Amino acid sequence: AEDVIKVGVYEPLTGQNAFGGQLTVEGIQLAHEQAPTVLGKKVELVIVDNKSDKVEAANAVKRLIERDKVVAIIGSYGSSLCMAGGEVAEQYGIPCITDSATNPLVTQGKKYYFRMCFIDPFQGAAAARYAYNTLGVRKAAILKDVAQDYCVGLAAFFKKAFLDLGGEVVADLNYQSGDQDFTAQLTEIISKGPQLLYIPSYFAEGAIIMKQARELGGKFHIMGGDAMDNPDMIKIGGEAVEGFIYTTFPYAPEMPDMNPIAKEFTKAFREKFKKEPNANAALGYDCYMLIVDCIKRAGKADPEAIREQLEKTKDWVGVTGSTTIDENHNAIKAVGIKMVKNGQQVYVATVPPETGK
Amino acid sequence: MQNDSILKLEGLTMTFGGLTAVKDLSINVPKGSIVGLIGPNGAGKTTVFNVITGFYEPTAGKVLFKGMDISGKSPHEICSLGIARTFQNIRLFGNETVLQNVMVACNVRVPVRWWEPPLSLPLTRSKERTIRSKAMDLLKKVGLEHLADEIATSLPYGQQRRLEIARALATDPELLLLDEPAAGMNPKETHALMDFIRAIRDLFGLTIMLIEHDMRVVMGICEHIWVLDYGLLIAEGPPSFIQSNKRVIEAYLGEEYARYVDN
Amino acid sequence: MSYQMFIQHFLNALTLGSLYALIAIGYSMVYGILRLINFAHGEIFMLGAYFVFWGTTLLHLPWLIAVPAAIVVTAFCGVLVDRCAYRPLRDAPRISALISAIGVSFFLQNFAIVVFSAIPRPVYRPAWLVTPILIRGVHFLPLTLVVPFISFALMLVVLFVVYKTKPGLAMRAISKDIETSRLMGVSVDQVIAITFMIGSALAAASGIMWSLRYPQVHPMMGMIPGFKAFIAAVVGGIGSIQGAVIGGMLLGFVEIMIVAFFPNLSGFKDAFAFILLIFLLLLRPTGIMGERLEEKV
Amino acid sequence: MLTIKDLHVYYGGIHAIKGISIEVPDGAIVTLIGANGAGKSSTLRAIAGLIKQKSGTIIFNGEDISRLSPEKIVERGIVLVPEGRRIFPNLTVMENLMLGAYLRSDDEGIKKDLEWVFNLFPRLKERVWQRGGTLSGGEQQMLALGRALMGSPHLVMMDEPSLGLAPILVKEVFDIIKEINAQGKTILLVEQNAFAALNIAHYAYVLEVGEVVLEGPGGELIRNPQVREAYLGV
Amino acid sequence: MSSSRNVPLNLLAVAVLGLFLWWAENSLTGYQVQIINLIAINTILALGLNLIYGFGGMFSLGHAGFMAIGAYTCALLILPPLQKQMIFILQPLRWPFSVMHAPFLVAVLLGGLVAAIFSILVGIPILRLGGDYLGIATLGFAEIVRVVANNIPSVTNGALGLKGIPPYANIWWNYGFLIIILYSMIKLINSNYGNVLKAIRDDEIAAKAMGIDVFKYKIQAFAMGSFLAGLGGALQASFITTIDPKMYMFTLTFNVLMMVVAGGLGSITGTCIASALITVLLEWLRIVENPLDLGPIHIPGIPGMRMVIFSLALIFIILFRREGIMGMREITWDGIIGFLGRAKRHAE
Ligand SMILES: Nc1ncnc2c1ncn2[C@@H]1O[C@H](COP(=O)(O)OP(=O)(O)OP(=O)(O)O)[C@@H](O)[C@H]1O
Ligand SMILES: Nc1ncnc2c1ncn2[C@@H]1O[C@H](COP(=O)(O)OP(=O)(O)OP(=O)(O)O)[C@@H](O)[C@H]1O
Ligand SMILES: CC(C)C[C@H](N)C(=O)O
Ligand SMILES: [Mg+2]
Ligand SMILES: [Mg+2]
Repeated sequence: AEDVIKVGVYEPLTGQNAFGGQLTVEGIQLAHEQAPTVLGKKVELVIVDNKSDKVEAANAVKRLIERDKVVAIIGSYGSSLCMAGGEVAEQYGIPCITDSATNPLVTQGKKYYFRMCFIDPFQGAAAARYAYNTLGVRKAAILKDVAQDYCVGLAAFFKKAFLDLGGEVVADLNYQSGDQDFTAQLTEIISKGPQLLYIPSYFAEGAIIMKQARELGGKFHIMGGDAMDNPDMIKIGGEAVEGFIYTTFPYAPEMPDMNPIAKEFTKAFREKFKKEPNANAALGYDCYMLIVDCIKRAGKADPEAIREQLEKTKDWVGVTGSTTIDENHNAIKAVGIKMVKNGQQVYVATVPPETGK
Repeated sequence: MQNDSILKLEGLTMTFGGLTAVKDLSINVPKGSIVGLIGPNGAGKTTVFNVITGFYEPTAGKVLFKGMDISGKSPHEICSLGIARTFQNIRLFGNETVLQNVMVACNVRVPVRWWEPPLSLPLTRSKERTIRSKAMDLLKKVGLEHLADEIATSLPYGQQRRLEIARALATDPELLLLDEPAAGMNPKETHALMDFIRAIRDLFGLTIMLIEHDMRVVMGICEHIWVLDYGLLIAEGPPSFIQSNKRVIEAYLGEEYARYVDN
Repeated sequence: MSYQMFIQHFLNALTLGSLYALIAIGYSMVYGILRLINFAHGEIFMLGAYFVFWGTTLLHLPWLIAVPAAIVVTAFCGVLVDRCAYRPLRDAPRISALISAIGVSFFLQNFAIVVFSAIPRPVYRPAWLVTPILIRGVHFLPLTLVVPFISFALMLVVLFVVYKTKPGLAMRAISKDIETSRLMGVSVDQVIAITFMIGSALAAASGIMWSLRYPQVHPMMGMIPGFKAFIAAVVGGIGSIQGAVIGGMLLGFVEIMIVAFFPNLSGFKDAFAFILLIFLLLLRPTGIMGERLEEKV
Repeated sequence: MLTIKDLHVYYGGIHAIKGISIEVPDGAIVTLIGANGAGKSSTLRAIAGLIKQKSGTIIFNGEDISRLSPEKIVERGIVLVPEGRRIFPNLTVMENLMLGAYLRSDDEGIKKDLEWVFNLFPRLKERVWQRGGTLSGGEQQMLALGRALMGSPHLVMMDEPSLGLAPILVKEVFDIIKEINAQGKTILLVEQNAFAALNIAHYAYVLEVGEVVLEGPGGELIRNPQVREAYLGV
Repeated sequence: MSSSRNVPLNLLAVAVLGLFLWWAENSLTGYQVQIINLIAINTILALGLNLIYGFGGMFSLGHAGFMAIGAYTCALLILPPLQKQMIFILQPLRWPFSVMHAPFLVAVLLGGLVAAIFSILVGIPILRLGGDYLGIATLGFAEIVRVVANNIPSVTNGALGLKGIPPYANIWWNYGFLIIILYSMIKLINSNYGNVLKAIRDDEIAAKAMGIDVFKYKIQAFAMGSFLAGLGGALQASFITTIDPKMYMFTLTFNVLMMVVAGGLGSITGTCIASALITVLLEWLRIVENPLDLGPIHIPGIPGMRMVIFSLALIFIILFRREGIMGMREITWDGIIGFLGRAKRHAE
């Protein structure tokens, strides 16, 4: 049908990254509900699962483009999936925007790939700065999942920034995805006496790490990254995550001085899904809204035009704050810093984009 | 023994953990003869075959084949030197056809290398033809050619035994070891088998050594017999001697048998 | 390495090892009887943990009731799996049953994703099991001591069942020759159902223990522990209950001690563990306690 | 005691048994002889419930048992001593024997039968703790027989009990069969050693490619020239 | 033998396939072409495993490891130097790897070759293990490969993986390789070499007694199968254009194993059918995850449903065709012609 504009979504709804994909899709669906039409035409969402698998991700994108003839694509949670999908999108010239893939490689050298979030070097640096300046940490330890590109990347950027600031990394240990027992690494780390443990993990593993760290008597600060931003992190971690600090996307349902769009989003999300939104849902929401905005600005639902408009995005205001797409297609965005206090995630600070660089 | 010896066991001993299955066995098999190895169950007969064919390495002693010490060699090397065997429990290649079973055994003389078939060189094709016709030929000799394309295990028992022998013959052996070839056959089939064994000996100029519990076979075709009991050689000699040997009757044949023979 | 640290590592390894051992016992038991690598064991393990989760959150059962209830329900699930996916393949080639097991494993995983959602859930832990204890600089949980104890006790129970009871006798007979077992009057399907019941109960028990130690449940939770415990069971000599315990312990200790002694190689941990296990297999081709399957010619 | 009428058995497309009718009277030794592949084992396996017949009836003590599962048939009092002994190699001699008595719960009776079996086979008594797999062929055969007797059967079916045994043992096995029969058990025997089998049988059937071609009292068949020619090799 | 008839028939079949591919490339959507390509790659992978397990009787679960080796080898050989510089953002690529380069054909073959070399190195010690123990050892090897790939970022870029691999592997390459492999494998299996392999599978002891150097043949079959795994992995890498160690989890091996067993162990045509079937089924089942609008009724898409149905389908296949679709049989020209003849007679 001519009067339908199709927007594709490929997210991990099953497999290892399913928890993030599902939340993101909920945000996208909410946005679609609120803005179901553009230029007088109906927007149709085509959501496909990429199973957290690269081959599937490439297939999914190809299918969206070929079969469903989408004009733009949102996705995916997880940088490696974006890299697989990105190659295909590039080949066909269909613009993509990822909600939360923070690895620099996702958009590197790509004409059609964009992101709604900041990149890991910036996030890592922000974390290092916060640790060094605000917490006064001089000795840090790192524990990372060596099989996750995200974890490896973020850890490396944090380490570099922290060393540059003059700090010392006393231990840099690894585990593998799927491991649940971190006691050996933690025992070793505790023996090195760091003031901070940096864990660029996904939230479920992160919560377990913290739990084990505390059970083993670890008394240091613990910091993490955007992948920890999930309401279930506290549920799983319980008391052990008290005081945990992490860098994330600049949105939280309990954030002070929220912009009106964010307020509106928070309310609508709670109503629709009967639960708390998180930053992934917010980013998914923003991605959809930005694409609709680009179509509006372009005046037509043409992939090339959408791409041009995406590139021109400047100071576009969404749930996650003001967004400007830079020349590398990354969003210039603030980093939010959250802390767990009394079993609540509290938004403690925003690191504006300029100081991050 | 006037003929040259083809196989010689010298002081052969085989132990499994604490169990001595064969003890200090020395025998000498003349070329071109049909000889038998008998003894009670568990006496160590199959073990002797397994040692000769390289499945077990003897604990002590030597196996000399045509004067060459072959103890410690692996089964496939021993086969290529010219010793073939059949098994007590038939061991055919169950999913292959009768013809393929025999063709596999031709491989030891006319090997096809892994890179040959894909290249499909004329030389390879002629090799394959040679193998096929040799296998067919053997099947004809054992009277199984009409069953060439049947799956081996679908044959009746007696024919499976024949096929096992045909397969062994395909390796061009000089010495053929048969482990209970008549087991599970009725007297009539057993008779046919005896004729068959004699016939292939003459046709292929073989030496044949067999293990058998059916005394009609053993006494009927063996020229020389060795009797094992608990791994020890308790008697050897021509059938007539063995039949009346007291120790053999006691340990193996039983009084009843002796009486039966006397009648 | 200081003496406290070593003790600390030792206790860590003991807990992890006995958890692996617990899972491995279930694997080995089913394998020992059926020669079937029950790839769905890890998923049954996951179900067990989930049932406790639902029991305590949805039905508000007290934990001490939810646990046995979950074990019973899981055991039933195991029997159901056998009935639907394995029994029809009893006299099929072994690999067919194996593929069926892989299918069941995929099915349960994805079924759990559809029904339970993929989001990890927190697990209730009774305080008396998880209040950290500090003695001479060594930290541990009561759980750390409870788990090895339970593993050991369950090993004895299984050994008793298999070696000292009539169904156990039938199980050992079935493991060698199903047809002749039938000729003895053994109702094979029933005995195998019992085997699966016990095996699944063991999986549930280990799933519950696992989720106490690593307090979350999610649909994929059985995959990696199941995989590793399976390897442990094989190295121990699959089919041997004692071997499973030894293999599980060994794997736990290797994993922890490699990190403890060579922290820089922590990323290679699994690689070293596997290399060691392969070496062990080369030394003992049928596992540490496995019976020699050498074929008599 | 056992009446088989018009039994047909197929293996996939192969028609292995083509309408066999057999009668086993109470207390008798009945034997089936025939060439390889004649269908002797298949008949026994069909009676034991291991393979399902296509058509025909098997009546045991007035009950049609042709649709029962093997374990139910054992319960009725029919046991099979299978071709090739099929000892459980991982179980001890004692455990093998106990498995024979799997369906029984009369401890007294089991004990009595155990003694009887040990009387028949003193060798087994010496080796109660030895694993079945390590026994010699003859000992395994004794164990297989003993195991069957432990089920307190009415009818014992034996498939080639003398296969692969030394002559001295062959005789022993036939003696034991006679003795078991003398103790009141009915016996259905399949043998390649036709001479010995016919010698002890009260009645015999000759099978050829799935059909009964000849029947009569054992002593009579031994003298039958056709049988002598075809199966006794004289 | 009717080889004089089969040669033209084979050529005809290849020509028909060629025409079909040409038509597909020009008329079908890229998504459909993608699936057609995946079928070729999956078939190559499955043929490799079938050679090892179905024909050689070695229960190997190491396929993913050999695929990874082939994929990394090929990728490092065809990645343009500039791309290499760009993606190794954490640690620079180590020397010989940073400059080595090869044309696609050579790179793919080397991918297979390196996998084969590794398979011989590990095969020599572990092929002595039997049955399930061999399965575990090979599974362990595959996991070792993956762990190592994660931990040597200066060669593999660690978990970040390689991206921007040139997409040379198009329909012509994939099917070109497939045809050559199919041809060679059919020749091999139908030769006496194939008979020997199958004999070893059926009864190793008897094979030894027939003068066959069982170990040598096993190593050869293992290496050839691993070569195909490496080659398939190389094609896949170029086809997907990005790889990382996570792709080569043990579940990947299970997927290939599934195709082999569903098709029939020891059946080449079975493997082809099953690979195509499973690849298509997996894609086709996506419809169950799409929301469905049936007039007033709106059925929301259920994520995960696809794999639920897929696994059920797999179980059903195996329950109803326990030896796989083809068992050990093959579809041959003789069979087809015979069947057509019978059908015709039947119709008359
Ligand atoms: N691989 C082995 N391991 C342990 N013991 C063995 C092995 N092979 C044979 N034996 C033992 O060695 C002894 C001799 O066995 P063998 O098979 O040679 O007997 P046999 O004379 O062939 O008997 P039969 O006539 O019953 O076949 C037996 O006690 C047997 O159990
Ligand atoms: N499992 C099977 N599958 C296919 N055919 C079989 C099977 N078992 C037996 N047959 C066939 O059925 C027929 C009868 O076989 P059966 O085993 O009953 O013969 P038998 O008289 O016991 O012979 P033997 O003296 O060799 O034991 C034979 O033609 C045999 O090939
Ligand atoms: C965990 C996530 C939100 C995604 C992560 N930032 C990535 O790049 O993979
Ligand atoms: Mg023997
Ligand atoms: Mg029979």
